[in-house]
Amino acid sequence: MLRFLGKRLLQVIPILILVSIFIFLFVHMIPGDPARLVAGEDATIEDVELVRKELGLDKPITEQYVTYMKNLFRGDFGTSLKTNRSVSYEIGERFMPTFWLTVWSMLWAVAAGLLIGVISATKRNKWQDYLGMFGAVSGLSLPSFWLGLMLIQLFAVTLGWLPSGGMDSWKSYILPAFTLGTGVAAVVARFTRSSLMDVLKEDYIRTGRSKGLNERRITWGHGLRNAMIPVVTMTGLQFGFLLGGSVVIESVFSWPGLGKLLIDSVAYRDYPVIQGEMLIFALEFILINLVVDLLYGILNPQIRYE
Amino acid sequence: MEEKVLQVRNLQTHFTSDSGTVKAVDGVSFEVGKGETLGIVGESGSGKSVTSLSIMRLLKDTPGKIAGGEILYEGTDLTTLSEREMRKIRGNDIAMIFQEPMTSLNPVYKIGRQLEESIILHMKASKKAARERSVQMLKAVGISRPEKIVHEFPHQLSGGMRQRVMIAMAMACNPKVLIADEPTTALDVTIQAQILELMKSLTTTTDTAILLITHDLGVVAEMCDRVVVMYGGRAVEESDVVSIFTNPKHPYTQGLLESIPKIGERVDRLQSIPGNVPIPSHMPMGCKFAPRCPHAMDICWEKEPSFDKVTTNHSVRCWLHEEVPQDESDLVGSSER
Amino acid sequence: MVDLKVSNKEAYYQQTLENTPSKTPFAEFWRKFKKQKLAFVSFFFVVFLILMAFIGPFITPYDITEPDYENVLSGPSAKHWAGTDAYGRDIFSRVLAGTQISLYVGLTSVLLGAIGGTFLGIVAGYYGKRIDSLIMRMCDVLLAFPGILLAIGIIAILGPGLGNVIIAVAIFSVPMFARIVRSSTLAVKSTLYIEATKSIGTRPKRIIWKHIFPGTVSSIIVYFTMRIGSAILTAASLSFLGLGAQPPSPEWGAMLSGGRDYLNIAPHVTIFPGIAIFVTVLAFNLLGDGLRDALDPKIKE
Amino acid sequence: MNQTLLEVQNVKKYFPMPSRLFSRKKEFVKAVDGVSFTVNRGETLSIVGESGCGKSTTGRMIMKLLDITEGKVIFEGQDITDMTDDQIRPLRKEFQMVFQDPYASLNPRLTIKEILEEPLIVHNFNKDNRSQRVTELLETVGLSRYHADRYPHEFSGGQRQRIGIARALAVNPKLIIADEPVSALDVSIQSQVLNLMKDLQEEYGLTYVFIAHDLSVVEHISDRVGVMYLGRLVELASRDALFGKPLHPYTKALLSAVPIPDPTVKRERIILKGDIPSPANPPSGCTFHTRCPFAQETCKLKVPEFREIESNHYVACHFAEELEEN
Repeated sequence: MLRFLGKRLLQVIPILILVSIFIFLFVHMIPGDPARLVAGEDATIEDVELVRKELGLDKPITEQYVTYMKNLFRGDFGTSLKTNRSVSYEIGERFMPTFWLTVWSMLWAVAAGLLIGVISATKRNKWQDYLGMFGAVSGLSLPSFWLGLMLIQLFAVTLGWLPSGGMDSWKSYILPAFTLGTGVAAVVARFTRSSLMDVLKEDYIRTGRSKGLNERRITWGHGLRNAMIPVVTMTGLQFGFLLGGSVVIESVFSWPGLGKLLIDSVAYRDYPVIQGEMLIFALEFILINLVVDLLYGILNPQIRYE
Repeated sequence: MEEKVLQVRNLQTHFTSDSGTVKAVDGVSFEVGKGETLGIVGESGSGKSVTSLSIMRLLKDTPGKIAGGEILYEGTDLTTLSEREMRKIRGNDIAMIFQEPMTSLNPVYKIGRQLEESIILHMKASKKAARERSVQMLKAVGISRPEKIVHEFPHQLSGGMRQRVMIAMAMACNPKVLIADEPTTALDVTIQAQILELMKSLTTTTDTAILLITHDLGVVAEMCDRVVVMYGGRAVEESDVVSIFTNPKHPYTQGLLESIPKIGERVDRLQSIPGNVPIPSHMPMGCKFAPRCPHAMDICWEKEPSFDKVTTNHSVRCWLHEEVPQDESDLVGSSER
Repeated sequence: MVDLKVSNKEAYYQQTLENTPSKTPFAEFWRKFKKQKLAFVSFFFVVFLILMAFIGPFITPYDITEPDYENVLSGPSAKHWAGTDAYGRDIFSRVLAGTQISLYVGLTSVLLGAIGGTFLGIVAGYYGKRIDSLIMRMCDVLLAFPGILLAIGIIAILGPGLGNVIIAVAIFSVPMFARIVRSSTLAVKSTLYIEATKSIGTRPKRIIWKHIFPGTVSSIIVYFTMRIGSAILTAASLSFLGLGAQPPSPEWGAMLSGGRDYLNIAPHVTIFPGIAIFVTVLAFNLLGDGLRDALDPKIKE
Repeated sequence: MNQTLLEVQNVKKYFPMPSRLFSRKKEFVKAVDGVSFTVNRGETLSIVGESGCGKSTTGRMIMKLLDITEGKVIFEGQDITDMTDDQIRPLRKEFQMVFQDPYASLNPRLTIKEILEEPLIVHNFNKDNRSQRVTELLETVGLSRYHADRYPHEFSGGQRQRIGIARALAVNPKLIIADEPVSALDVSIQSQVLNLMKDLQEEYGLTYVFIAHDLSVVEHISDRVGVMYLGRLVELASRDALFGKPLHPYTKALLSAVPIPDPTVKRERIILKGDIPSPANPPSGCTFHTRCPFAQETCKLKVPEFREIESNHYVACHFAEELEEN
């Protein structure tokens, strides 16, 4: 297990370095002169050169990268062009709302997805299965922003039960978390079904039946426990879709999170913020997958007892 | 004659798919007595494994269904039991071990837990008693350090060890019948010898009847008291083991015995049965073996022979050993049309 | 199944040979595919969509850009089947015209991604070793940016617009295809028949084209179909966020975005483009599911 | 003409184990650890052993499907050990392989015709004669030309193995390495394929290296037999010598473990204790000492030499002579 964990950690390091280089180069990939961009359209040539010096853009690119990395480790992500506040402040303020939104979305999506998946797998080719799987493929095909708008129209505007946006109370979480989680619930349901169906074909399931165990014990005890191993890995990858999806959903529900900040920054061409956000999202995603791998190791005794 | 624990009478198991119904098992009958070992031999598609799954009523994951016949366990017809009643029989009265020891144990649970599961279920034992029984069973199947093995996962054991665990698991609740479906096919020869030896010693100490399903005639000769030979879903011959090997009546059994190379017997060329193992969807109407039979007669293509006793101790399904009924002798002529 | 009525060996073997007409893999696929009813219907719907993409813009009942200020935000009626938008433009016409945009974006972006990804995947899987780790690390980096974020990042560099959306979606499809193709390449490469052909002395080029690539095609087709659905969704999302197609383009996501301010008074402005997106994506997903079940049920998403 | 067709000199195959974290020491699975034998023209040499003994790996090294870690493979006087793929390609006409699993060794997406044509294309056979050659091959192995346009899944196991044999025969090889060619087949089909292989050997003067675990099949088909255990040959002799007077305790146990299909024969059998050790961590000295009923102190310490005890009868056992006397 320790070996497994160590190996995974070692694999993450080169990816982190490559990701940081990628993001560092990000600003350099923008067509045009970054210094002019930062200085603004109507800055004089002197101003632009001043900005260039300030940002260190006159130095060789490797040195710029080293400086950039040093700053990163000190938590210095640069300064927002729009608000003139530090990027880490901007991001720090928005991080938690997005974090909680994704966590709640994930929780309900996994719970619902697992339930639907297990029911579909055990009631194979019966109406429960058809209903569950048609629901899942529909969930996969729904444009989330449209679903969000429709839910607002129904629950906030027409019925007035829930707030249409913002983040004021626990009620505010319901609609965005539901919307954001729909796609993931669909994927989890489909994957759980196929994984469990594969497991139920295994020889050890037949062994269980030949021992006289009942179907409930077979499905939940022997089947699901094994089926969960691939489901966990896949769920980790779904976090990516949640983080990405949050950008859209936050825009629909005026959620004060990272996603909305990102869209505003893209509109304003606030590159330091975009750069910082990309880094944070990538870091979070990599970390989550590391945790998922750990969970995978715990669930799979072949890795745990190596 | 001693009491029969398991009697199978005219078993029919059919598989339904969208292209029709296939009679995977069609008219198989046999009996097993206390402490007796009955071998069911056959090649792929002969229906021998389906027969064993039918007895256990484990056809759930297949498109198969028992379509007729009786399976009498100590007088009760298993085909009429509810699923709940059947669960009480499985693992308790009739236990089973399978071909693939590598995949027949659940990879995520420890050996101990998998053994205790059925002991707790059937013997209503406490956890502690079940653990003791597990360790005792592991010791009985020749595993040294059983106290340690109960804490290990299947992937930490070798194939031979896993098959021992499977046997321990099957024998834990003192079943009256043990169905062993190709128990040594996946194992190496020296390990196979160990497992066969173990099974032999278990039957002598426990009086359990064994239904041994295999394709290996060597294993049959070594282990069994009686033998059923299956071909194309039918039982074609049944007798005591010595008669089958020394005086086979059915051309298929004869061909099979002649086609296997035997250690110590040098022949330049092996006899062989021509043709292919039959495909269930392309069975000839009469005797299923007719296309490969060196003695095939017209009647063999017309009508399937019945499974009849030729001596008190020997049954065979073949026209060579049957009087052609008078009134149906027309049929023989009619085939010339 | 009827037992064969034959009277001798020759007749029996003749019958068994005749009763099993040679099944080409395609015939086998078609037989299984036809059984997937939803997928079969979806297949025809997708064909219909493609047809609409070609002729849709020519058969719209109304001009799709000309404002009609006398009919602003009117609900569905016999005259305007799906009502009109804030400029009085006929929504049905615009949705019809938008088919072309969505399919074009979906198909081209995924096609570009599939070509790049398949090439990289086969190279990585077949040659292995350092070229494999190089390609896979590159993919890991791209995939480290979750979901749509990579596309947003690329658009932040290239600027908003539909063409850039295609590039962005294509780039972010490449590593996904590369991974899938690599894993099925590895699966095929480890089969005994590849070893058999190697033992004959077959050259790597022939092995790749004659054995490996055909072996990966089914997973490519399935994934390709599924990706089109999600590419259409991504493109619509980006347009909704104002990063893709710009008004007055009848792109469905952009139409939706334009309608959200009138959600209270004229919900039909958002409802219809949304349904269009949903049904289109659903059709591709169902088709993908059916293809998977008919081609190779073992393929995972 | 030289008697010897193939010479295998002390070949080894070490597979690297996944390296441990923070460990410099590379560990290896010694799948084959020093195997030597020669194969004469027209004979059948069998290599028997249980799973993990390295018999298949040896076959694949001869075929150059695996790199050879150490040692030499000499085919018709040419050292093929270090040849590149391009150098060896023309030579591949001379030695071909038949695989164990007839279901997996044929590409399911190709017709039988395409499968049989492949070796002809690779070795630049005349294009016009190809389909004629395919028909010829099908008939040689007992199939008909009507089978050419069908796909592998339409055939039974025995028929597929015939196709596998036809593919190997396509380029008129001298040597065929058959890796468990009948072990996946039904009993009644095994004898058909074995007879076919014997017929072909006579007709085309083929040489076989027959890799198998089934001793009764091996006795039937071989001229000489080598027994492998944990990556090494433990005994090599003519068939009659090996089956008549086995000298290595492992060979003896192996022979006695085979169930005999005759219920009237009762015999004393040697049951080996324990499992086959892992080749990743083989026992010291004689690798068989952990299971050998006659093991002594020396066996744990010293690797026995593979020596010729009687003419053309090689054994790797310290006490072969003493055991023979008892």
